Amino acid sequence: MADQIATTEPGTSPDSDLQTTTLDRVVIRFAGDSGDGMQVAGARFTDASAAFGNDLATLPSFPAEIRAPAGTLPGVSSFQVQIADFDILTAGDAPDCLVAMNPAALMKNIADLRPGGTLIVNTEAFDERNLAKAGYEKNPLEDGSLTPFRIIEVPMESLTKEAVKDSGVSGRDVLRSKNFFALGLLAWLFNRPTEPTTDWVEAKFKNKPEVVAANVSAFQAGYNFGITTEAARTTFAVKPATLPPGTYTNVIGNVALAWGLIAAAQAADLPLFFGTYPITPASDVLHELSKHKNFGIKTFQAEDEISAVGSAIGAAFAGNLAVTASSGPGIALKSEGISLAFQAELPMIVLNVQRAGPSTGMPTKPEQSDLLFSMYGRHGESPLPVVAASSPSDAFTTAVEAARIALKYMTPVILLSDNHVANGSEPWRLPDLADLPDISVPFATVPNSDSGFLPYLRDFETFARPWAIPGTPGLEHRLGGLEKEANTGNVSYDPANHQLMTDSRAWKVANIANDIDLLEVDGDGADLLVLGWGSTYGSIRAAVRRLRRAGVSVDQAHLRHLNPFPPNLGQVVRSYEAVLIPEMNSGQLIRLIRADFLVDAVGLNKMSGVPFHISEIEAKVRQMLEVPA
Amino acid sequence: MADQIATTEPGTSPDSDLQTTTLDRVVIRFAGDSGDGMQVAGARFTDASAAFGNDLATLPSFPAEIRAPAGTLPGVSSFQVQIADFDILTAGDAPDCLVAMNPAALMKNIADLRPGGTLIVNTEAFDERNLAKAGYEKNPLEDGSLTPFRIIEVPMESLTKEAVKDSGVSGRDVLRSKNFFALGLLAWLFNRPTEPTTDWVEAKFKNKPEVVAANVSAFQAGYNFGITTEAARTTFAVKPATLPPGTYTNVIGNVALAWGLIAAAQAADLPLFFGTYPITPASDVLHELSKHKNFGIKTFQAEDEISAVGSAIGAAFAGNLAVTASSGPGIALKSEGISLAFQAELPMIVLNVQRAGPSTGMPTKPEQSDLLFSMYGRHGESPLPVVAASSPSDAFTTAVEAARIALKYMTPVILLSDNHVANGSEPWRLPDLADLPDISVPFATVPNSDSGFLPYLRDFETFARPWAIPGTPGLEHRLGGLEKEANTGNVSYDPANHQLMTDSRAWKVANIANDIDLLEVDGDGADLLVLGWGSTYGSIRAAVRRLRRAGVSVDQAHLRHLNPFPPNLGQVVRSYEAVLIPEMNSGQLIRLIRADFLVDAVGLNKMSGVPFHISEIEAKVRQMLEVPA
Amino acid sequence: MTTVQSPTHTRADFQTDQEVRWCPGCGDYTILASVQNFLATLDRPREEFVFVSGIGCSSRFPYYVNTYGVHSIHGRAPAVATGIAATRPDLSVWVVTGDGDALSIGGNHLIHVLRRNVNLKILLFNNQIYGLTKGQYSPTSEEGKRTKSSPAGSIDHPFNPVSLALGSEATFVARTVDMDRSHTTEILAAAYDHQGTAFVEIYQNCNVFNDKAFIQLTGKAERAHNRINLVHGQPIIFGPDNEKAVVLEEGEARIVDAAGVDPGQVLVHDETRPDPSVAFALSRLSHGPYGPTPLGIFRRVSRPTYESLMDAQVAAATAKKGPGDLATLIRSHGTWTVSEDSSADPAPGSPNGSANGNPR
Amino acid sequence: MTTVQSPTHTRADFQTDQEVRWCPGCGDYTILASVQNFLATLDRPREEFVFVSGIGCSSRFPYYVNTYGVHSIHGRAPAVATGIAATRPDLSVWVVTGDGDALSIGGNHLIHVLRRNVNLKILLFNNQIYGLTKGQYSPTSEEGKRTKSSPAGSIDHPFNPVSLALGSEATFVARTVDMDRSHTTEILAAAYDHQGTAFVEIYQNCNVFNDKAFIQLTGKAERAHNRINLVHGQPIIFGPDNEKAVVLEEGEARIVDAAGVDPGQVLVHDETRPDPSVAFALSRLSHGPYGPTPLGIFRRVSRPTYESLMDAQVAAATAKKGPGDLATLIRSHGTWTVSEDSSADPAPGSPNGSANGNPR
Ligand SMILES: Cc1ncc(C[n+]2csc(CCOP(=O)(O)OP(=O)(O)O)c2C)c(N)n1
Ligand SMILES: Cc1ncc(C[n+]2csc(CCOP(=O)(O)OP(=O)(O)O)c2C)c(N)n1
Ligand code: SF4
Ligand code: SF4
Ligand SMILES: [Mg+2]
Ligand SMILES: [Mg+2]
Repeated sequence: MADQIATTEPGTSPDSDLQTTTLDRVVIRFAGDSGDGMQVAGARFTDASAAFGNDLATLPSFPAEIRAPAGTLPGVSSFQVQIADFDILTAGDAPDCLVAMNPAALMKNIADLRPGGTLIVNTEAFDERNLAKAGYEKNPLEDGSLTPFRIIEVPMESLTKEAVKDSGVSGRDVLRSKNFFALGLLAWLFNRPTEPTTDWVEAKFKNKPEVVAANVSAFQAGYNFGITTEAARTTFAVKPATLPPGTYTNVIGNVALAWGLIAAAQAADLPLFFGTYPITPASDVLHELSKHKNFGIKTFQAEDEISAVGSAIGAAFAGNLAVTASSGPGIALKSEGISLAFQAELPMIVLNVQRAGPSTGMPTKPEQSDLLFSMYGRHGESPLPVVAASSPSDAFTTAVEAARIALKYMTPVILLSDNHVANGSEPWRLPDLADLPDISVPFATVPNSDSGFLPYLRDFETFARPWAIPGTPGLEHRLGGLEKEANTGNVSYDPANHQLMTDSRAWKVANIANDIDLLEVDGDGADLLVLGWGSTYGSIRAAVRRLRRAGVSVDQAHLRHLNPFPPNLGQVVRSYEAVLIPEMNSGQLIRLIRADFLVDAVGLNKMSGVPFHISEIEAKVRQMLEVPA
Repeated sequence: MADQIATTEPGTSPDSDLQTTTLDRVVIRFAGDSGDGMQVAGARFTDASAAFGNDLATLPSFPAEIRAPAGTLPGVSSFQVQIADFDILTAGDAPDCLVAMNPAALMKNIADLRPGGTLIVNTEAFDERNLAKAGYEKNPLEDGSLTPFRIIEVPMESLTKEAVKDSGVSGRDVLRSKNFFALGLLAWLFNRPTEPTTDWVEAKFKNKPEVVAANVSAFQAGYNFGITTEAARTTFAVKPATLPPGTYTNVIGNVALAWGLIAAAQAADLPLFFGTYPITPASDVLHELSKHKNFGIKTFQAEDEISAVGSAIGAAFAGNLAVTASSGPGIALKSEGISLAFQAELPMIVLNVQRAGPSTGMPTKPEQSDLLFSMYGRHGESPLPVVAASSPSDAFTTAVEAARIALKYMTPVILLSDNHVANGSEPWRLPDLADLPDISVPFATVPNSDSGFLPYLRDFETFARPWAIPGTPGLEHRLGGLEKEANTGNVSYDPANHQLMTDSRAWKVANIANDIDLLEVDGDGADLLVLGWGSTYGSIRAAVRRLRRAGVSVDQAHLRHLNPFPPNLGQVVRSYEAVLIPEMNSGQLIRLIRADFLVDAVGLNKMSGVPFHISEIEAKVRQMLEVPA
Repeated sequence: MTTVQSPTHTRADFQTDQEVRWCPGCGDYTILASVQNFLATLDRPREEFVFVSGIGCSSRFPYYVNTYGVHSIHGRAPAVATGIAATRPDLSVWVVTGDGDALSIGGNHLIHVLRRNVNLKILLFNNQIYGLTKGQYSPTSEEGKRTKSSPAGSIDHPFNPVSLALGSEATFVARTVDMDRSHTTEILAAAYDHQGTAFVEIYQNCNVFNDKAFIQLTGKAERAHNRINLVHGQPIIFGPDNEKAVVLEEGEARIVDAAGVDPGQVLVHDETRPDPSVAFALSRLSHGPYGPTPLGIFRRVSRPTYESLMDAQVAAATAKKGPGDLATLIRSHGTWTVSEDSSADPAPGSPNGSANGNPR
Repeated sequence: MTTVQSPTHTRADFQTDQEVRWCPGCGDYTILASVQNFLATLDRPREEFVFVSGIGCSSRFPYYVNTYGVHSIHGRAPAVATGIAATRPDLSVWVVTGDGDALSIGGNHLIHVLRRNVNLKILLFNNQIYGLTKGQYSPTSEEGKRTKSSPAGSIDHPFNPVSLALGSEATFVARTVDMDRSHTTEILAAAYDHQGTAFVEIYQNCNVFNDKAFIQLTGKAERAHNRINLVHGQPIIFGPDNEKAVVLEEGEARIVDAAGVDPGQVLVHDETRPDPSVAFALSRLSHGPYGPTPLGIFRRVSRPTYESLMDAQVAAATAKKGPGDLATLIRSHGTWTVSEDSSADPAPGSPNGSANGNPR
């Protein structure tokens, strides 16, 4: 694999010529039937590596929403993880090691395995039926098509059966432990600690001792299978990464986002209301929040997205930190409601976990194609602040920032994530919660003018209107979607007033630019800037690093705030000879940049539902700079 | 009024020194309570002038949706008409003559009356109560505040009562004829023919002879009041306009649009299905179409907009010319459905009669603020063709064009109108229906490949997929919102396929540029181009004319196609030193122009719910060219 | 607006400075007066009331009531009100809506709020027409009705709002009519007292686009013949001389001559039956205000409110796990520490670590 | 796909080349087989069928039926199907939907299509869970149900789909269960024969997220005790030895010991009653498949279909005014002619010229 560093020493054990190769990083992919527990295996391998101190990044890939029949290609589920002894940013391009639990998994993934990579197959799954289901004419284990790889063939099913026979589990449950057998084998092959996995099993299934027994024995059996059969002539080691000191956890994007909302509510000293309707890939935020009612969280599973956004508007009026979440199709349904929240100038977070569109599209695949929709997806002039999370852990921070803006400026804020951020995971250095900003805003408690309470009397600095909640004596007022008279908030059809209010609302949002961080550019004045937003961060960063290591000078900047832009963005983009904007869409940020700054930026666009490979960005930069690899 | 041409001759009648001033054009505004029948009065005056051969343009202004109590300011309804002896394009800026039926009407409109203009007031409405309701401290008829105007004071109510006493109408119905009294007086003052009005009354109320009698007598009484009292020392005449020869009708935008849809269905040889949910200002299209079921039209008043667009999708699949219509809030609700139609590649027209937003906004006021919403108001990458009507009669033509594109390219098309186009009227030279383009497309009847019917096998030229409707043997197929495999249309999650389909859909729409007229520029290579779209046409055109008459050279172009743009647009805008884009929004077309062509166009933006005044555009151009008035 | 709250109110306390903008003669004025007067009788501070509406003539209501209010978007008032009521049980939340707003575009939210039993008082002003948009037929317009959008007559079979509400698991369902202010007030009081969603259909005259639609129930001559008053615990009899009675036959409610049946057979109204079947049967006595039509409370039963159940879960979770601690939460998936010398020191296994684990 | 239509079909004719992608053991397979087999018994060409669905596991259905089909968007199938059925009465249009698709997000379209009586056959696969999104509670999930989104139990009181349909003026309402294919087929046949909207609730087992939800009606041991078969014209009795009977008491349907009542008292089922009250009462016998639950046709009455009324209006208008003539239409608001010498020659007055006239 491109510029991977390997050092090999003789094995330590006297009665074996086993060697251990130490790598700076390695990419492993677990692939099997959705029934084979590959997500669990991957997550366990990840946690073990995290506990061991590696840096890592993961990329799970689920089958489409519908569960496909066992053994078929659409049924294949996989989980890729990259572990390293330095801070990496993506789950890697091509795997060094592939675990294929059945022919379909092999068929679907083998093309990605790098030549010379290690392939672990569950031989017993390679029978007539499964081969047919996967579309194999001949058995690849026999037709020599796999010679470019180091194959480890394992009769995983009988070995697992054997291993768990005394555990107490029986029937079709027995084979459920297959994934732990595979995991054990990989723990041996990559010299992973075993405790994190066994501990997890014990904690997770504490009420099912037989399951604990089965999984642990399968895990051990896999580990021992490696030792006893010396399944491979070399095992691999990846040293702990030298990450900045701190306490780390391995966090998934949707979970980090849920936690960020909880943190924001605490930082705002407000109760959290989450009104939503389930949709892939946003549902897990609901699932996570509904587990934590002891934080005083109220989750409302509405009858549809229109009700969800409506309930959030009501909750905002009533004095909650109101959040509504969905993905493309559901956000479309919320459009009219968001427009009301904008007109009523109520604080609210609208979370859009983007998936591949249009229409139902490819619900389990990531895409960044809702940026312009976030900017302009409402009738009338209704500009909204838009922020985007760039990685799983960044979702925590971005959620707090979204809440800060919503509350301080009394406006709905669109918070963009995507399937890649939402389901990916990475080590997260836990923040010192004491550093959380105080984002609380005082409710209005007394009239703000001699003529009583003026619900649309704007704050001199922020242009925000006061937030007076029901139950407050003397501040009774009515909000609504009809145009409001400045200050009084009464219905008004006065032409000058409509102009004034339109301008005020626009100005309020534009002015937020003065209250956000300047865009930081990483670099030293190269000729080319790679500008990104959202989940492309990892790929872009890694590509830039790789280019620099290769002596190619290139600068990088990544946007968290899409509207308004950081105030220095124009000056930044104008200061480069060339600006490259990689996006997982057909070119959306680039249209904003061109319209705002008349800069002839270049796009690198991908609409395949698969995140950028580092190499794709690297190649584009090289092409633009005319420096061949 | 600015460059109005007047010639005065002595009156003809021996026993009177009455003079007649002939004007090239005059602007008249009828203003009264919503109960006073001002819309009818205005419409009658308009039709009489049309029949007389003047060119004209009208601008009705209704009170907000809610009917306000009689005599109050919000209750005021007005109708402005400009008549001329040449082809004018707007209802004019400031009226030369104002009819005020009550104090509220006076209060709300007097500021617009040009100094020296004629003011006709119904004195009997100026009592304590009404003055108070209108917010007058003193009676303006007595405090001299009206001296700048030529006032004609008329005790309209008693005169009307007197006039209709033998008609048979009684009670509060009597005063309903007030508006015809006023109309009669104006007919005299502006030397209008009386037959069109009396004919209309007779036709309209043929089953209510007493109403005919009342209205006709009131009308005559008003006319005679002018003669006998010589209410003004001069009357005014406006000669017939020298319009191109042909048969004309005075058409309202929403009606022309409905007729355009009927014409399109005939030109496509398809049944017309119109699925909608009432909303101002789009409802009148439903009202008009539902009157003409004998054209085989099926109108469906759905339970909401989501059902409306859904029904249109079903009707399109079933083989109809399917149309769904709404205004901003309703279009927002249709967004998810439109995205399905886009993904399913079904032909459909989505009519958006824009109103002032955001949210409920100002439903009875015009605005152009849904352009970017039309472009980007859907999740995922879902570009749609967008066309816009620029005047009431143009709505007919644009509707046919929208249908042509939808059917030929198998795509939903967004058809933009607005309150100004929809409720305004203008003389329309009736087209020769034989000239209607044949926009019919053949349904698929036989399989298009050896492997059977491929619903997504694209036409080589248009990239359109075939349209096979239920009932056709052997072409059974399934459409849906999940990503489709090229050709087969089966569900596909294949990365390369998603890229291909995304590109194909985008290319299909972009390619329409080669099938639309080039943008025509009116001018002779001036330094400045005024570029517009939609209902601003009249104001821009008039301003450009006025500037040219004043010796200022300026070019003009107006867009019907907003997506894709005419292929020569880039070259056109790049060829000017300055490009001015007036829009009734905060700058939407201009963002598209800047992003596409990196041209530093300048915007003139108005968000007051009132159309541009000619003078506003004129002033902006003068400022840009630095030629003071 | 800062007037100190007096223990008891007058109607004026619930009026705003906004000019009321309905057509002269509109039934909405009457209902507004009934509601304002009723609110004034409650010894409850103004700021504890919230009126939420959608879009329509009726939905202008909140602008005229000097409490907190939201004039939301078309059909969505129940959703907005749910967000308020669910998070603020201390408030009295009212929904004002129309037949188009509640039953056409808003139908889904209505049926769901009814089944959830959110503590809302829903006043549905049913004028059997779209008033605000100037006169199209609505889901309660009679078949064959000629309107702007149905010049040849409506072909839609209308809803019976009471039947629909009962089919949606409503716990409180009533019907009244604008002109009868004392009856309206009775119903408002009962709705206010009800714990849960109270659904009140109010027949309201639109004198501009659907005048006299309810004449059978409001006309001097007609009303005595057509008003079937439902009174809890009372036999259901009506008519100028109580000559008509309602009985249950074969599981259906039927109108008979009182004389023809022995008094014991006459159906005695019981709003509190757990089974809604009889209430439903009563709702089928009429399918609109065209003949004998029941007015009053069809059903009034108790079921826990949505917000009480929501609060109970929060309380239970807190009792069980203690108030949430963020620092603990973010460590709950297992942690490890990287110290200065950057050697990793593994933490104990991480329970609950498979947020994207295998669903089987 | 170009096979020539044989007068009668086999199931295979209605299968597509698409691999069926439900979880092994899912009840959807059984229903698919029942439907395909039923279609094959009809002597009707494939191309005259259209299957329209929303989103959900159940909504994948159209991909597996070799007819015309639309896999639309979540909850909107009734709307899409209305556009098809209303304009193409020659087709047989079916809607396949789930408890979330039809009753949660799609509730509004469902109740309106039922009242309009559009000629659609609606198959609601009720598995009391959101299957496709991996197991959240649905509007038919029982209170207290623990799911991903309700770890402490659902607090929503569920709908009774049959009650809701009856409250929505449905003309045909039935319930069956996936496992009983012959009963399912009977119901499908009746639905197919019905002119208008046929609403069929099909209890469907989701063995992954809500396994055994219907065991009371499908389990060998349980079903005899809990299946109440509604058969037109038959007394409603059930139980292993027909020891249970349904009677009407005080307007409510109640279960009693057959022995305890004389046979004449037992309710004889009549699907055709114009008044839906008894059908509604029967729907209240159970509030989910937890005990004795009626299966069969609750209501089957005739009312003109929406499309027949629509066509009638078109026909009437054409008969009255003759087929529309565009040239006449665009001249209908009055015209005038400008001739070469540009003198205007007025046309007779323009009737109908006040499209924006005064509404009073
Ligand atoms: C999304 C949306 N669709 C349509 C409308 C237009 N609209 C406003 S009110 C209304 C119906 C009003 O009827 P109803 O609810 O019965 O109230 P009423 O005016 O009769 O009191 C309609 C169709 C709108 N404002 N928003
Ligand atoms: C607008 C929109 N919101 C949400 C979703 C996500 N979603 C898809 S199916 C579904 C519910 C499925 O439940 P049900 O209708 O009962 O069908 P089942 O899978 O149980 O057969 C949801 C919430 C979506 N696809 N579109
Ligand atoms: S239109 Fe009807 S409902 Fe609306 S205000 Fe006027 S009378 Fe009342
Ligand atoms: S999730 Fe449930 S409903 Fe969906 S396919 Fe699997 S078993 Fe069937
Ligand atoms: Mg109404
Ligand atoms: Mg379900």
